[in-house]
Amino acid sequence: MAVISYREALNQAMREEMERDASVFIMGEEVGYYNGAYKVTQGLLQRFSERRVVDAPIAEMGFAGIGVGAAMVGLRPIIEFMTFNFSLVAIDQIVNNAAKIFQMSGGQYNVPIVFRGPGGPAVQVGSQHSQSLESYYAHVPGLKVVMPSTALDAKGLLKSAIRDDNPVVFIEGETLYNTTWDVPEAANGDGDLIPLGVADVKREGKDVTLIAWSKMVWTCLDAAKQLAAEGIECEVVDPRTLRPLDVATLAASVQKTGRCVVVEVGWPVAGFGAEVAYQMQKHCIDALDAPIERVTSDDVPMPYAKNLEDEVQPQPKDVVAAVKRVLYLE
Amino acid sequence: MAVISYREALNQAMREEMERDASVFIMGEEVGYYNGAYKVTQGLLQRFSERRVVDAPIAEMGFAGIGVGAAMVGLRPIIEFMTFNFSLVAIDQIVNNAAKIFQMSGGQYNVPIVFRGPGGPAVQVGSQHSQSLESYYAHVPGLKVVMPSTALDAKGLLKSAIRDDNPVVFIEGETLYNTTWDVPEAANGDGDLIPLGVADVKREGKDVTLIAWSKMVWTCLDAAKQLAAEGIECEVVDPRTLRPLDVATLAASVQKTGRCVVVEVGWPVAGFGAEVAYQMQKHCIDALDAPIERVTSDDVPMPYAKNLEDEVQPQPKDVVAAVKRVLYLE
Amino acid sequence: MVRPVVTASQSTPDKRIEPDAPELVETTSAELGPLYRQMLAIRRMEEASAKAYSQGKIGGFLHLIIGQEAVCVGAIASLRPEDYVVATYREHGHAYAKGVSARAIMAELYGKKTGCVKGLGGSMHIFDKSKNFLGGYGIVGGHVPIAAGAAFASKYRNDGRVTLCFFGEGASTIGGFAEGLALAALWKLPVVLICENNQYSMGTPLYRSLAVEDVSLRALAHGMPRDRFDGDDVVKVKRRIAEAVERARTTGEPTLIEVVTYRFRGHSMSDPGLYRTKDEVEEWKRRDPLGRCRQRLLDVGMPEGELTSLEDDVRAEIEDAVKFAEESPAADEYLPYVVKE
Amino acid sequence: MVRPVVTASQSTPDKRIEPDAPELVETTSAELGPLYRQMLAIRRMEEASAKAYSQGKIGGFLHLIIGQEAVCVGAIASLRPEDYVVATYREHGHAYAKGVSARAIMAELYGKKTGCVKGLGGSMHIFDKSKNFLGGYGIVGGHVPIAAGAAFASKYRNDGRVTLCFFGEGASTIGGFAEGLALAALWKLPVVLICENNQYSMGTPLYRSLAVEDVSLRALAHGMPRDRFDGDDVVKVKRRIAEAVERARTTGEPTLIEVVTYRFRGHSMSDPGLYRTKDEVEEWKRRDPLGRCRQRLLDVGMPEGELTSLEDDVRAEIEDAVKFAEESPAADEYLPYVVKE
Ligand SMILES: Cc1ncc(C[n+]2csc(CCOP(=O)(O)OP(=O)(O)O)c2C)c(N)n1
Ligand SMILES: Cc1ncc(C[n+]2csc(CCOP(=O)(O)OP(=O)(O)O)c2C)c(N)n1
Ligand SMILES: [Mg+2]
Ligand SMILES: [Mg+2]
Repeated sequence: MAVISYREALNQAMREEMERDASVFIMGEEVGYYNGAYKVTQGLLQRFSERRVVDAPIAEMGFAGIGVGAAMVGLRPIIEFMTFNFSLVAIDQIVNNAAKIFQMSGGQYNVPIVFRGPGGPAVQVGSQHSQSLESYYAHVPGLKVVMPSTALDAKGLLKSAIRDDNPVVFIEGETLYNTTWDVPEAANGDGDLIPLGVADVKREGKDVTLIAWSKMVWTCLDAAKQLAAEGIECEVVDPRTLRPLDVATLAASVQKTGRCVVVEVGWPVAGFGAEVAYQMQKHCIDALDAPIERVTSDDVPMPYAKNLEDEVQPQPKDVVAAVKRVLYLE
Repeated sequence: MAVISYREALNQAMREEMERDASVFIMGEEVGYYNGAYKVTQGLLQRFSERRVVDAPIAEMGFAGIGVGAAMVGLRPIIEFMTFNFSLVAIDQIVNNAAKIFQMSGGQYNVPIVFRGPGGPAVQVGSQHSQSLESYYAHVPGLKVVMPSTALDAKGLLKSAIRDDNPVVFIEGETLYNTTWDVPEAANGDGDLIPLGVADVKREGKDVTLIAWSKMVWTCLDAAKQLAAEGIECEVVDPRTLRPLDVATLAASVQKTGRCVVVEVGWPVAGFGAEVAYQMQKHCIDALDAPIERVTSDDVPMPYAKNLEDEVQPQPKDVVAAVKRVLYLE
Repeated sequence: MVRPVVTASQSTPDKRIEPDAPELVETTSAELGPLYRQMLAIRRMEEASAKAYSQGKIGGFLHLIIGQEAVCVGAIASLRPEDYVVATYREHGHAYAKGVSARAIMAELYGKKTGCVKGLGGSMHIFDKSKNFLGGYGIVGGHVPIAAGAAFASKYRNDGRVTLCFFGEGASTIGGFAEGLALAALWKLPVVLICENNQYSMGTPLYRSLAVEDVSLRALAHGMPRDRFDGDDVVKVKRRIAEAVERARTTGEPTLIEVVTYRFRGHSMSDPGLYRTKDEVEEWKRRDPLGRCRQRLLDVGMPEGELTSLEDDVRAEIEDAVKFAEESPAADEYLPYVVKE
Repeated sequence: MVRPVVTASQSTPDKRIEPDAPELVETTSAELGPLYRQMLAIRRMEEASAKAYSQGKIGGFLHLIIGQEAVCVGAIASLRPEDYVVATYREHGHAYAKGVSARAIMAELYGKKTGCVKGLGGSMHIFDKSKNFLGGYGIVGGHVPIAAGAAFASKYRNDGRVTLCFFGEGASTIGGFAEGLALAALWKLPVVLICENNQYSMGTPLYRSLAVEDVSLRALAHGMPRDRFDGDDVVKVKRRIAEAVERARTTGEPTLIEVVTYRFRGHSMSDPGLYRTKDEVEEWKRRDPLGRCRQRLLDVGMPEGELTSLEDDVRAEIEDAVKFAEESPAADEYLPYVVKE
């Protein structure tokens, strides 16, 4: 067992896939000489040279599109957005090109590309730099969307994403890079692969199911610990991949516990949590002992001041309160 | 009573607001000399001159941003996207600027702007030109989102949108322009205003509530007619404004009927219908006699061939089937 | 309302290729014959699709390239089969010139299973991997970075391929074009960006959409070679673009080329084109690249009989394509093409 | 790794203003004194915020403008109060120069209720409507169209106002800039686009992000006047930008101006700036616009004593601003600023 950080896990995943497959390259702002704005690509330029680790000017639409074109003719680009906030200037390339070319070409051209980078709220960077856009990507047929919460998942899922023959939007938790997790020494280079589309039970419990991804998994684990002290056992289920969503694993847990709280750090209206809640009500209506609750950030652009920023985002206490509501404990 | 088309209704709304307020102007591709790609701005250039009806080059990000800047200093721009498919290259201006400037400026600068144009599937134009992006805009705090289904609503809501002090995303049904509806002669220029955020019951019924907006209202009315022949009375409720959503009116109907089908032409995953379904389960759980059903387009990019295109989109028969499912009739 | 367009450009000490002398470019019937054949086939194919459209057999948007055939044919004639082409929604001609069969194109327009993309893409999205035709795209400017990406891959692999990217002058104001241009220049990607300046962006004449009528000037700010010429003469187009292709192939340097041309029809089938005077259209029709090419063929010695049989051959090919499209089965599946399993 | 940047630009027969003679621009202490005062206040304010940041009193990203003060101060000195300014995330200096108080800025950085945007925006989003400061923006290039929009409104109303828009050289590759530029040129909007070329975009030196080092060349392709000069001398900046402001005010014509400058600190407080050699930074520090300005003031006859009292005055102003920020109540509401009721 090795303990590695989420950042190292991502770095290893890219490094190992680049060793394995000469068609994999990385492109993005500051990924090379600067070693990445968040140091996720640390050391890759030295290892793989400028040819495969490409510092791009500020032109997200342009370099996202370059990735799509290169992928069509057989390369396997990893496009880093410095943060996913900046993916909005490139979203047309993702939604209208990357996601649709396989269909528009009648199955002739597939687009094996990974768009990755940090997403979700950061700390005190204001509303333009602090938002969760996963529901945008999860909405689009033709894409896969991955949001790992732990170092182990980050590594195994990023490797699978790079090997996937389709465009994958891989959103890293901007505040998770320093978190650590046990990662088993893999028997071989593929031993640590985690397939896309498979949820993971991060904590077992019998009383209520908490469904959360990325940073909110940690918030739920915190809340679960507090609740355990009161004798309430939460099951924390992490879909890991939002699209395709592993409805079966999620529903199995809800069927077992009869209660469900969906926790997300994004905005509430038409957030991905609405989809999860809908799927759970649809598949588990007979098992549900209470309406599904959602805990989300407030329906506001992110304020700058730290106190307000904390107030806006779901905290363990908000999860605890929601759990008590679905248990009719208050 | 006058019978006017949806297209005329929109045209009248803009004309009347431009007469009323010299700070209102229109900008977009082909809105002037060409009278609009869909002829919605017919005659406005002649009436108001090039100063107020501005033909823009193909630069959506640029002219959307120009609208935002002009709105900050007190003009009231109406930005036409030739279709909302092209809003994806401008979405950063809408999400990161228009929606957030009021907040980022601590309430100093509001942005009274309307982004309008046709959205939703058109006919046989392929996947890049045929998609429903309302859930993207409805997701964002700071925006209002309007999707009228009838000429009457189109006129009254567009006038309200133009007068609103906030950014409004106003998505017209691309296939509704020729539809007609009775429009009462207004007592005065404001008599036909319809406030944003108020749903409308398009058909009364006691057995099941159909919630739908834009073109799908018509699909539901068709289905309701067929079902009426079988003795099933559907209530068709049109939120008209997706954000803010009139949950009270929707929930009142569901509470009355005990059954709910949400019908949308967009993609299923994290579509706005998921949000509606969540709200209805939350507010009406005790009244619900069956799980909420959603009818959506298939989870695919829109194909070109007419037969496939029809197969992909919700048809009255799909609504009929869903209604029967929530009535446990099959 | 319409200002003359082909003017002497600003002369600048940049890498612009000097305008050629007014004389005709030398050619032979061996060179010109196949080019004429392609142009004629495209013209006939476009006419046949217009007819089918008005009969309701083709739906959606149909953008015809009639009048501009010399550009795609001349340009693509300078390529090797392994080179890539990326185009817009007005791409039937480009696809045909790159080797996509009239049958596959026509069946696609009809929305048939036998179409080159199985009826899923339609007029705006013709793709053919076997011909390295990377597709037609509907979002203005969005395909320029894709073309740069194919060129990036060629540079990455050092495979000597060149990518041609076509777009209209109306695309020159959008960010996708600007970013693709900037990146191609910075990284020296082997791509030739070809602006088909047909002087209208839908109903908007270029003097209302561009501050400067010379689109090729954009290259200046990026230290990129550029060229600009009129596109009536298919041989000239071929020669001039071949220079840029050669430069891309040997040095990796991209070029921005503007070819001034004119579309004879409306923007798409649903556009009556009321924004242009009849006189203007007629004047351009007198310079019809197809007519000029035919005359030239006779001038360089192709016997009248050979020409007629070539024309019969084209007619048969297009008739066959229409028949094939008509008789093909309807498109019938879409699910397998959402994600690749 | 770093190539020299201020080179003679390509000479082109366009509307470029010729480089000025090497002599100093004439000035008086009456003109220069207030400019120096502003520059100094900005320097001290930035230093104070750096200190507070390292004490954990300011969070998030903090981008300092130390080294570049002559640009914002000189440029904005050419404006009238009713003119608009639009800036990036590196905008404290621009805000101050436009009249926003150090108190309001510092309290905002502290996330306090008394900040100019009530603690909602922070360092990257300073706004002040009463000063016509249209804000600092965090998405590179996205604010350029906004500036064009304010200028559009001035043209619409014929109110004679001019808008200044600031951005870095790194922004010159993004679509938002390209589109804003194209529309400003086409519609002749009274905006002056000022590229603060500090030669780095985060850690990337410009020769790795731009194919051509002269950003002002972009204007060429749009027939737009342009200018390019180094920004060490605040009076020169003021004079040269005043020409463009005057042109915008009287003819409506926009101008693209590139001012070559240098930031002494990292990109933001979290950037150690390892991509530059110490020598390079030291060399630029010898040209510190603040030091030059102070020397110049003495040269043009400001008595040493007057200068010292001005400096004391600035120190007191910034100390007061810090105290004000420290003692202000925390930000406490956000809901009223989502939509305007
Ligand atoms: C981003 C975007 N905006 C608008 C449109 C609608 N549109 C399609 S073609 C066109 C005109 C394009 O003109 P030009 O680039 O000159 O090409 P041409 O059609 O003349 O070949 C417009 C505005 C679009 N497809 N994409
Ligand atoms: C669209 C976008 N992409 C990336 C970023 C991240 N980013 C912030 S500042 C910056 C560098 C900008 O350099 P430049 O324009 O030269 O301005 P400077 O910081 O030097 O003043 C980058 C890449 C961003 N804010 N927006
Ligand atoms: Mg054109
Ligand atoms: Mg810079």
